[in-house]
Amino acid sequence: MTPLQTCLLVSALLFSIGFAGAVTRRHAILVLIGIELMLNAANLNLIAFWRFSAHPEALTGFIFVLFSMAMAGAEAAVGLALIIAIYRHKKTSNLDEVKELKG
Amino acid sequence: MSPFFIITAVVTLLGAVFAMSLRNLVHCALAMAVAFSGVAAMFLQLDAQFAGFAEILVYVGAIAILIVFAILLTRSGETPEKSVLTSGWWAGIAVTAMVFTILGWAILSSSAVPKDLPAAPVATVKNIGDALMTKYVLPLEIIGLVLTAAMIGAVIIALKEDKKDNSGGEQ
Amino acid sequence: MADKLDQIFVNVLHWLVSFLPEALRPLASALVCIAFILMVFPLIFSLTTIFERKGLGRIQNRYGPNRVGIPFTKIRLAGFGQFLPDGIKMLTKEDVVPRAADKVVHFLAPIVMLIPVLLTYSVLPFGKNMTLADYDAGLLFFLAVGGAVEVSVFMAGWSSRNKYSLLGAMRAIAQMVSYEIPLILSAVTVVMIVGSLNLSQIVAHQNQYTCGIAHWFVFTPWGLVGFLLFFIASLAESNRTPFDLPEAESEIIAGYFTEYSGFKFALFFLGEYLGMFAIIGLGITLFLGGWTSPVSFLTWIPSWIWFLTKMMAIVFVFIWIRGTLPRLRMDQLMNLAWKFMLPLALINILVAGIWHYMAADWQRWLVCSAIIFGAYVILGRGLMANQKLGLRVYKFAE
Amino acid sequence: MIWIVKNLWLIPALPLFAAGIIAVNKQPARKLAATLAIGSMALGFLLSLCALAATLGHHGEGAFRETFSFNWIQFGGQWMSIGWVLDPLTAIMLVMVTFVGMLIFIFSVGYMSHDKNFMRFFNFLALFASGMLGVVIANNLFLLFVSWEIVGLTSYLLIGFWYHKPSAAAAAKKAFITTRIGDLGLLLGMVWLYAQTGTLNFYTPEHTGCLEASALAGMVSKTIFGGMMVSTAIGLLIFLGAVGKSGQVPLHVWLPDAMEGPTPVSALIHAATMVAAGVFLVARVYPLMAAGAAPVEHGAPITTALTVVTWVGAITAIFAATIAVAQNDIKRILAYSTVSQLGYMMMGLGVGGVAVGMFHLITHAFFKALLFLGSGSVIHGCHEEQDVRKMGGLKKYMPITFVVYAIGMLALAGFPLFFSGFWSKDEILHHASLWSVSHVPFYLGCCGALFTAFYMTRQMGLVFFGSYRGHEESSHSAHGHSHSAHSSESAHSHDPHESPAVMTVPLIILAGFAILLGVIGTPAWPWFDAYLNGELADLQIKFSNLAESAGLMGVSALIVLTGITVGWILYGKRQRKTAAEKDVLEAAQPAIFKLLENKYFIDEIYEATIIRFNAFAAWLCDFADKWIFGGAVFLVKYLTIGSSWLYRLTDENVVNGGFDLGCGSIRGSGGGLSKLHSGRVQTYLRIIGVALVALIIFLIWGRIA
Repeated sequence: MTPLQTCLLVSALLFSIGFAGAVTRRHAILVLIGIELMLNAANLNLIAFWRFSAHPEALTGFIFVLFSMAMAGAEAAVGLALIIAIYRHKKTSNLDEVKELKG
Repeated sequence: MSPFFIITAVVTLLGAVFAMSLRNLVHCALAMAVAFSGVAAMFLQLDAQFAGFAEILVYVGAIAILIVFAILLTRSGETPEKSVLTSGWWAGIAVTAMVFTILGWAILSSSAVPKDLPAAPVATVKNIGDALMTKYVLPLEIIGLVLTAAMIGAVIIALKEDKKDNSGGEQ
Repeated sequence: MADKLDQIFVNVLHWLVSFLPEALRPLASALVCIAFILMVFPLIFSLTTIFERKGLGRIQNRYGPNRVGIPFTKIRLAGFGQFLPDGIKMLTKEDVVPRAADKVVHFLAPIVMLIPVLLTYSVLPFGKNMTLADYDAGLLFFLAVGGAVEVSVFMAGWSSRNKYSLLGAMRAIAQMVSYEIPLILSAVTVVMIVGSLNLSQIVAHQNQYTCGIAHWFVFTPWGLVGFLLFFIASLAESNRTPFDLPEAESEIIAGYFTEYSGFKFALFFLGEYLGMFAIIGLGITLFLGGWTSPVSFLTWIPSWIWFLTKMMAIVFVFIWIRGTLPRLRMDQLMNLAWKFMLPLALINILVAGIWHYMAADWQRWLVCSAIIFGAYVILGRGLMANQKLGLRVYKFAE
Repeated sequence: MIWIVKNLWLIPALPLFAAGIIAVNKQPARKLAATLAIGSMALGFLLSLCALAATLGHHGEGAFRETFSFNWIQFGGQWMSIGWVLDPLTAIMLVMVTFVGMLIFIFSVGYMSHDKNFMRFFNFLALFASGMLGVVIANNLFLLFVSWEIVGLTSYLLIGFWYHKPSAAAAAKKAFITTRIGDLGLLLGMVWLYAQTGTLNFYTPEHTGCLEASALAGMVSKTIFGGMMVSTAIGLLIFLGAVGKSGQVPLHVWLPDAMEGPTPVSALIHAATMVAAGVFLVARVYPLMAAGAAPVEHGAPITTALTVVTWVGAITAIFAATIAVAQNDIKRILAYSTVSQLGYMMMGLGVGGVAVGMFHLITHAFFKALLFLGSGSVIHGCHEEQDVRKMGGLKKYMPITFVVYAIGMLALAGFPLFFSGFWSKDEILHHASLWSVSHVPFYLGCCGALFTAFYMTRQMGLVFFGSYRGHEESSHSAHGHSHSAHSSESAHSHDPHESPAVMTVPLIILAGFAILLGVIGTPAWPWFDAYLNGELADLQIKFSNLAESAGLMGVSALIVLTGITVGWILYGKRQRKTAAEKDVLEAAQPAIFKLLENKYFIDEIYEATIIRFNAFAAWLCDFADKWIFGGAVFLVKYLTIGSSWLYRLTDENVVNGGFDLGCGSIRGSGGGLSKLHSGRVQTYLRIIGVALVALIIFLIWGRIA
């Protein structure tokens, strides 16, 4: 296994763990945590590809990570605000009970 | 792969597993902080110093705290007695297994992976700043706008909206 | 000779390391440095506690500790021997853990507190060539790692299962998050001018002299404002009076470490003081020229002495403020951070930009000072607008 | 470059700023408005004196001329530049406009003191001054045109200043529309000139301006239909603008009506400056008018354009002078006199060149401003009475006004030797007599001079001599005629009164100039002529010149004296008894008097021809609009209604049925699909996971395949 593949495998594992949490856990905040883990896995991927690419001086993957972090910050802020708003409305943050948009 | 990398990878993955599996939400959040620190350490190993520090600043310093606050605000800091899993959790596990299998297979079977390790790239702060201010200045501005919009949106969403409570002395 | 004295620690380190094989040298020198930091700064901490008690005593018209000296002799050392019995007492006390507490988190909290604080010391330049880890993004490292302290505060507060602790923790986190923003923004001005996040370079940039006066950033309009903002924010970051709401022993009984005792409390105490020293060190590095001398004819004094002198001077100011100012209310605290310091810091960034791009003559002094002064007046009025300031009326005291 | 050239723009800019500040100020701020306006004019006057000094101090080849231009806006690939020029013509006009303007502003403070729209008045006046000075300094036909239109606008605003009077509103409209006809010609000329020369700058330092030799040569060499030179055609189009502005026949009709405005306006705009702008324009583009002429040894060159100018001027001069004889409104008499004198100026330009016309313009500006302000003083003193038949004997009540008015009258009539009007008019007649094309203009001019002397004497006799005839009228209409302005005075006294010092002092100053100005242009010492032509170096008093023109001067003096004598006999010695009495001439020759009183029925002829044609065309358009286009629209409307009815039938019965069927089935299937939409986030997340797996398989598979 090359170093890049190791990194990618770790990242895939991290992604899968985050995904598993996001789809199996009941609490909205945990889903959010899972999503953050998946984002981090993606960041790790990007950094690994940047590190092992032929032209790392272009900094593309690196800058991509910075932007993705900023997006993650925005996403977390809005997501948590939504969770708090939902909690205030329905007095729960259990996602099994939040299904207003049922068709 | 250096032993340091393996250690950090293991710490990261363990933190992630705990973050996703512990019953108490606060413990989950703290485990998540550990996982993020591990990711930051991996960034450092991959010569991405700036990204590593930014990771700590953003995830451990900000997002973890934010999540902790949200946990307390939604009064879910106590360990729940009931099940913590959704009704269809087994389907989720199955899908996760599929996802990991396919990802692992794709990574291992890929032929487009360079065999030799290139020299450590230089990502000094000056280079990053130059790139951000020249080539990537438009995305940077847009991200600034997005962050501002997100901040305002979050504040508005989280504001108390019922007007009946306004007369009370609640601060 | 002066140079020798200046570089004495560096030379000692080289001498020590030179006994080892080549491959181990970096690791060994790092270990020696870490050991050194772990020795020196706790010592300074313990002396500072006495210093603070004595200083507060003087301010409050008391003596403060003045008894303990060298045992079995008549030498009293003006009470500076007090720290040793204090430390022994603290470390040997019973470690009480509440039954309802979350034991693991409760145990981990002081450790998590101390680690990031100690990590921040790795990037501070204590003297010429005396930086443990000369990172390219040193300032970012400092701020990132410093931010992790909040996690430990939360851990301590939440795991104690005590409403005072939790309240104190929430207050502390809110305060730290709020004041971190003006802190970082005021540091950004320095980064803009120097063009680097490397703390050694920031110091080197200030190590020049015109007419015998050093180029410290505090001697410029934006630098002065940046330093004052940084100073206020660092008071808040280290939970010192008048921003000591999280600890407020009279309201919430020492806040998040209410339920800590003995060794763990000592660790918290140590962590808090070390955090204060670190952030003062950062302030010195950014605005007060780090280890440089203020005037060119004093450059013969070793750089590390300068650093420690400046640090202790500011610690003294901290103590002085603690003895002088009352505690703020929560709303005052937040208003100050968000409505005054944040806009002023943003305007200060603008001013630093103007400073950078204007020609170096008296006009830029005038323009920059005018903008800052105008902003200060307007923001100050805005802050004072809704507050009816006047003599306090004691309704029930009479 | 002299500093004044660079800063010449300040002269129009000062009144402009004054106007702006007055406009944005809070309303009752009379002192501020008056101070600003007068102050700006005084400053402008000082600057103008500097400019004059700069041109006077010039000793060199040809006339002093410095320009300052800069690029203003871009049209396609070309830059339109604007700028200003300082030469003797500009300088003398600047001094005249600012000085007369300043005096009239001061006069207005007294005259308008009771008007509640005092600030608006001064705002417009200052704006006017700015426009007029812009016209004067412009080195560019475009800038000149813009300023010209500002002047036209302010003229409109000021004529209609008392817009609540229907006659004033109508007069304003008339003035605006009539001058617009002339301006159209000016605009066409301007465009054509630009097309021909590629520039509108008059003069440039590189001698590439449109009035300079190279451009003129190009225009002379080209001809249009009938062998007419392009320069002539352009000159005539520009002259059309001058005709409109200067009230020349046949576009003179607006000027007498413009007397509906306040008297200072009449004095400033419609006597001294604006109407002279037409003359100034012709003087400015004189090189264009004179282009292509064979050199002559004496007087003006002879070209088609200048011939037209001469004829129009001569006809206007006699035409208006005869009308003035039969008018009864004091301001109307002066208005026709102005038209007539403008005709003289045009004639002077045509036969004698720039200096001759401009000399009369300057002298006329002073004495006509004097006369108008004097008439304003009279009107003010007689409680807003304008009919000369109801005045009389004012010599006794208003001694200062009488003296200065008499000076103005003598200057206008051209009383020999002592008054400026004599010298300037004599110079015109002198040149007209030497004109080689025809002698008719000379005779017309002489007749005009006779009439001028006559009607001015008539006016003097009616207004100042005899006894006051205003009582009989006011005794029975005192209530209807009471003015708020005079309500504070004793109610029983309706005697005329002398005006305050703020009004009489400007009159006295103007009177001084009306006498003295003649000195600079006598044949014995033709300083003005030389100054404008840039021959300042060798000036000495040459009595030989005087002797040369002595014969003509004698004839001219004789004509004037005849006119005055006849006038005195008919109106001075023998005073009318009542206001209602018939005029002497009317009694003698009722038909001719009627013709003259009604201004040769020009307005009526216009009414009958142009306006009726216009009305017919308007009616035709209205008809076409109503029936032809309207009919088409109605047709379309009914067609639309019919077809929409058809569509409705189809829609209701055919389409809707089909859609109802379709909707039912879609609703059924949608209900089935909505089962999938459980509202649970995590279900969706799972589906996304499956989709991710499918996507990766697809991608890799596709790659392998």
